[in-house]
Amino acid sequence: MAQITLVESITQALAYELNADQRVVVFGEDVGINGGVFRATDGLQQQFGVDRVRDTPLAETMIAGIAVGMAAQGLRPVAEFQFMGFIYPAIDHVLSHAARYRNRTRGRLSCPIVYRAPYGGGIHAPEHHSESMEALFAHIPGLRLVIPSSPARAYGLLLAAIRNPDPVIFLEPKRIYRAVRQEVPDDGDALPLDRAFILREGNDVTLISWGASLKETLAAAEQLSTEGISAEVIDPATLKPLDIHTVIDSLEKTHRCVVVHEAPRFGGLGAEIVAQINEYAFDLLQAPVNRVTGYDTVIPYYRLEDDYLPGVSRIVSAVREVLEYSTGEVK
Amino acid sequence: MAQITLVESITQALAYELNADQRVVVFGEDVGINGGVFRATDGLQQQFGVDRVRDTPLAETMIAGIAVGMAAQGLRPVAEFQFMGFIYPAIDHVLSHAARYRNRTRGRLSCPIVYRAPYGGGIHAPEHHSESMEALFAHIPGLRLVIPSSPARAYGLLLAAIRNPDPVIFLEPKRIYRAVRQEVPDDGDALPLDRAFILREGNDVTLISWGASLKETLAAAEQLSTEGISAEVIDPATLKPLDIHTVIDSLEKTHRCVVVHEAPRFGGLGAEIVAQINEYAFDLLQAPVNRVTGYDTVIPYYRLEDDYLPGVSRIVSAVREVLEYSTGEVK
Amino acid sequence: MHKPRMQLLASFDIASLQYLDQRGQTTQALPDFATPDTLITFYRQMSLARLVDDRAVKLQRTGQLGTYPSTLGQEAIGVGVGGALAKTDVYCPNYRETGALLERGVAIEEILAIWGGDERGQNYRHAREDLPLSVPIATQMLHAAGVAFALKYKHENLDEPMRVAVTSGGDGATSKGDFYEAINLAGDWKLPLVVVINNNQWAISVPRSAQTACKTIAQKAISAGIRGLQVDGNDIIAVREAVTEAISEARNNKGPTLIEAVSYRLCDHTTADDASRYQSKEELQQAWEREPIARLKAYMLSAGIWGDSQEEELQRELAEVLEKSVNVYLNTVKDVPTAMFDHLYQQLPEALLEQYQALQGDD
Amino acid sequence: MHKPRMQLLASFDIASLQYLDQRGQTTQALPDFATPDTLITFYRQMSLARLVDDRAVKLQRTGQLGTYPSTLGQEAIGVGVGGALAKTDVYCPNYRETGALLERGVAIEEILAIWGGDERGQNYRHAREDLPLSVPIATQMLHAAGVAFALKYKHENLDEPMRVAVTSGGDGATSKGDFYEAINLAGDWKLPLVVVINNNQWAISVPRSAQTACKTIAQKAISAGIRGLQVDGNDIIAVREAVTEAISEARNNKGPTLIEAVSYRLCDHTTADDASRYQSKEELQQAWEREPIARLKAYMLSAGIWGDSQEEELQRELAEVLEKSVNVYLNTVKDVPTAMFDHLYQQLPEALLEQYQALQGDD
Ligand SMILES: Cc1ncc(C[n+]2csc(CCOP(=O)(O)OP(=O)(O)O)c2C)c(N)n1
Ligand SMILES: Cc1ncc(C[n+]2csc(CCOP(=O)(O)OP(=O)(O)O)c2C)c(N)n1
Ligand SMILES: [Mg+2]
Ligand SMILES: [Mg+2]
Repeated sequence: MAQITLVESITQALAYELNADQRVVVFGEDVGINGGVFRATDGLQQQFGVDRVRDTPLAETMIAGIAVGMAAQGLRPVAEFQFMGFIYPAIDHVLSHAARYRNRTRGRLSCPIVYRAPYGGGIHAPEHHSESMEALFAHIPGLRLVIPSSPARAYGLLLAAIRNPDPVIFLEPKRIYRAVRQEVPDDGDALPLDRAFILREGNDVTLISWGASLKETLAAAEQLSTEGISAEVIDPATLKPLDIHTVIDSLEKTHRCVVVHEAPRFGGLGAEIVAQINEYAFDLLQAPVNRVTGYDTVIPYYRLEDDYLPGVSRIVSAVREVLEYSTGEVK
Repeated sequence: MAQITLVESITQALAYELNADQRVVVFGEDVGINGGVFRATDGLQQQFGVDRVRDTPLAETMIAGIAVGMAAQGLRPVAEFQFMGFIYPAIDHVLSHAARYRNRTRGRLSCPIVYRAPYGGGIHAPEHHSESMEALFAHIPGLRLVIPSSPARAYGLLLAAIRNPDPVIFLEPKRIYRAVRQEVPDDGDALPLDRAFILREGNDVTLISWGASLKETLAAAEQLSTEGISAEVIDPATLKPLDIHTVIDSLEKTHRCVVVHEAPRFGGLGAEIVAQINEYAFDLLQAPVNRVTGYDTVIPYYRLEDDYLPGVSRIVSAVREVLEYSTGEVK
Repeated sequence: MHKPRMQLLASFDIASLQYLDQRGQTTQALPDFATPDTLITFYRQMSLARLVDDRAVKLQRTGQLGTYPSTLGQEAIGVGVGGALAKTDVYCPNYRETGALLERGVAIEEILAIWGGDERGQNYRHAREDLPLSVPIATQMLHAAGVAFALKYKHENLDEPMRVAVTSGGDGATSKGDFYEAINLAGDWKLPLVVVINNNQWAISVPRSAQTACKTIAQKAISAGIRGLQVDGNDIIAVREAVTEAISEARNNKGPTLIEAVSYRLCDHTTADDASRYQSKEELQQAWEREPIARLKAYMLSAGIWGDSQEEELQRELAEVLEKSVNVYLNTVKDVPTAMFDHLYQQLPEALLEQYQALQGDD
Repeated sequence: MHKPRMQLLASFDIASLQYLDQRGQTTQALPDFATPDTLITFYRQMSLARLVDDRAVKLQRTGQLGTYPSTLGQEAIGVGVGGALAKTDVYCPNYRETGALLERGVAIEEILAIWGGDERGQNYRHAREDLPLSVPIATQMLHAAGVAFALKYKHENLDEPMRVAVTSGGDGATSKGDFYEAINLAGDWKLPLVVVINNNQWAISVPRSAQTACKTIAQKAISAGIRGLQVDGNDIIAVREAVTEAISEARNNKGPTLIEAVSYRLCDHTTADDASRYQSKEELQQAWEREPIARLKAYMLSAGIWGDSQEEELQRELAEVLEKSVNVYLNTVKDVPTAMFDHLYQQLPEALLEQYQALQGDD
């Protein structure tokens, strides 16, 4: 079996589902003959025709809005936003309609939509092409938020997202679109949408991350292991609803935790994870949960972006900090 | 001196600053002759003319976008969104431009804008008129987020917001627009934009809330006091940047904390506050911080909204929980 | 200054349709569908809409209903549009829609439930594929474009008639990007879509003249390369004719049409509004002279197809119909609080179970 | 079927302007400003833009620059528009703007810095009030409307000439709500605004014909009740004339104009694109026949105001200018990391101090 990249596994999943389900329609800017600016839809228009894989005019509010109407009529729209930086005009329709249609009509109509967008920094792109604003969507009731971090998970989670009866924000970490290759059987098997993945087992500290930052998180775990520190690495992947139980289970072993994400810190998803750990595992903790995140600044133009993104050394230091922490006497 | 309501104090602050600074321009839907649907701009067009207090066509993206251009030209735009539920089409311009103009141009241009919107539930309004999505804005770098909870604070904070050289999201808790009256001297004195307010002093537990929920939070504190429980109540008010120090100082006394907000729980601002407490005051805590929030659902149509909003009894129970909590043995 | 020579590329006309003038006199021969029976049905339905509006406002005033947007004066648009669709077509409404919803078979108690703060109102027993009321201005037009795409997509043979989507919005809505993006896409993709603008001259307190420098709203169609026309929105015959024709074009794969129906909001914006703050009394009075129900009645009287006894009989019947529904509405008990979770997702995610139970415990 | 009689409400014409045809022959008498000196300056500036583009693409190919959007083939629009503004007017650009920025006095090294991943490029030494490049499509048009409002607001006497705002965008941008909302407001508020659309026939891989069913983009002006016209965007004389005239109208409080400048993108969308995936070779070849620089040169040669020696001299001079700037660009050291905080707010909020110091420590 050929080994494929993450972006190719997206294409594979789209092709599988376009083939399996006539209701699936893929659309967005340049998804047609051009195959998307990252080639995520490469060849799909040629294979499935312009009715099913369709270029839209340049209008993101429109892309989000028509998906609602299409879904209400029983289609399974898969809408691409070219970059997460251009998804913001879509928020109104996602939040006010896609996420609410089922509830508003008490189940009469629903929105089984997948909104896809490449996200994250680190590819030396122009401004607005490096955003990690997943937390905005995570806060919106009625949505699911999914971020894969490997070709196999991308395939299985995208299939699950398309088949899911409710709207899913599916963010693709473009920095690792082509970072690794894996064998990904095209068997149509979906992954569950509410289970975290344990990417590496360990006993001393729990590292939680998602998307491209897992690359540095796993590298940090590797580096720590050479010092005899055993880190467990968890990829929640389905960030909303969040499977906190897998995290808590891990804390039963490790009692210490670091959350890593590239989005700005303030109000990022790391905060919610820390809050839930506080709620469910307060007594388990032997040190405050540490957050290694993007700074609370705009992600800089590319010459400074490596200074912004959480790197291995920041993660390693954060782990050292939680390991060296010893609870004070104050309590 | 006459006693005025919160919404009247908004009008008073707008009038003060329109008078003091020719650069101030107020605009939005129905802010003119109608004085805004809540009368926050009542009489201002009559007093200052249509050039300075101006009805716009019905387009929120436009309202947000023109403010950027106006500010870049040295004006001090104060833009009103009629309800927070209609602010979403504005997010793109707020996030991609207003919050970034200064940084993008390395200080050459800037966006001293105030984006005002009434927010929150509990007034038996139609759908989309009861939203508390402040967390979306709190996550955006480059913004300030301010939510007043009394006539005097509304006056002082709005003046500060208008005079602030950077963009401010100013959310007005409409449920308490007319809940109380206060003497608010029209002296043009602004309040600082990065200081939390201690609304009630106490020793046993720290309650943190903002906006209309402070009404129930203070009522809960009052009720608890009859049982001999002394609650400190903090209104961060300037939610971004957040003054966590006032919270930590309080925890030095109380060691226990409950955060109350009406927004959905997952990814709400409560999470960030818990995360920062975890980071800065881990050793101070004698119980996990409790969150009393809106549910992770769409705020219901009005017949069920009281079931959704955090009420006094939910707050009181949460306080009891943290007071009764005793740290386990696991650590 | 010397004027440069330019080459003409394209010309566009915008025209307007009317059959009945404001005194109820015909300005041209009526279309075939305007039989006495049809006109009487129009009259009945507009009268019912007016009664429902009137009652809803009273319910609000007495604390039995939330904020309500009356359609007073715009009944010819609601009934004219709503009744033009085939049952199987899909209506994608704005929020000021009482007449249209009645035509679509939505029950009066359902309409009241929506404005009475109960989502169950949107779970129509009939018109199950119609979209719910849309409060965020103009957003429904994009949903309608999506519906129109789906109807075309699911349709096998484009040479045969299609189901169509019809959407509506106010004059204010035509300032919002969603409107333009929707009509542009509809033109581009030749979607079976009809967009009707209820130009009632006001967007809350902002007059039509302050929304746009355009002479007509119909001309905005030109920006999408689609057909655009104006109708007298107080003349239900004109409204029905124009919408029917536009639907027929859409049905036959001839693409979308924008229709501006010119009327007047004879009421406050909603029960939460006080139009006297911004509206001149004379303008309002003049607008009353043009209102659609009296106009049709004048014609029906002059044509000898209506009289006092019929009027009395009708009012009695409608009052009964209304009363029944109002009773159903008033006697509907509040939903259980956990309903706010029951339809959020198709299945309650595990992660929400705790909140669900907490809410249950709260009851 | 019997056609109903309709009343004509309004008529609109859309026309197009050209002075030089694609062989460089005049199609009508040139306007007064088109003196030999001016034409030579046009030629110089367009040639410089082309050189900068060419060099920028090479820098990108060799890893010395990030993604870059060339203006190849569209130099008449950049130079024609950018040079039409008075110094004190405000330009609110799109991102494909090399020619226009040069006209505005932005340094080549500043342009390179922007695409080289350095915000300092947007801190122009000249044109300090011009807006920065705008990447999110069409958003700048709303900013421009805001600028135009401010210029009008700050202007004391509307009977005297005003400063104006000029904004630009692509054909793709005209599908986005921001564009329509901006022109509608500009018409409504009679703002001193000129909107220029660089219709280069493509939005990345999506051809102009797939953006809208409109015959012309100029006709979208009709939806805002403002003037709209098309110009041959490969004819710099036509571009300059039309923009100058529109600016003059705006300056004299006669409101906004939409100008569609028809050209062709002779390059990939950006250096990250491969146009051969979607563009036919013939179409590209034909477009090369119409390109603006050769066209103007043909005219200048035939008019006897240009020759080989001048061409050689010019190329030498431009190469030198370019080289100097490229060196400045290449020798600029990266900013300090903490710069990402320094201009986020006017003053660093206390709450960010810790992060600031952490970043400093990281260096
Ligand atoms: C996006 C959005 N902005 C603001 C509002 C608040 N609002 C409700 S109705 C209305 C005016 C609408 O005017 P128009 O489109 O002419 O419709 P009409 O009410 O006259 O039928 C406004 C501003 C809203 N519902 N949605
Ligand atoms: C809102 C938004 N959506 C998508 C993009 C990605 N994108 C960059 S350029 C472009 C095409 C723009 O086409 P056009 O407006 O014709 O300008 P041109 O590039 O042809 O000059 C797209 C889709 C963007 N920058 N902004
Ligand atoms: Mg209206
Ligand atoms: Mg283009």
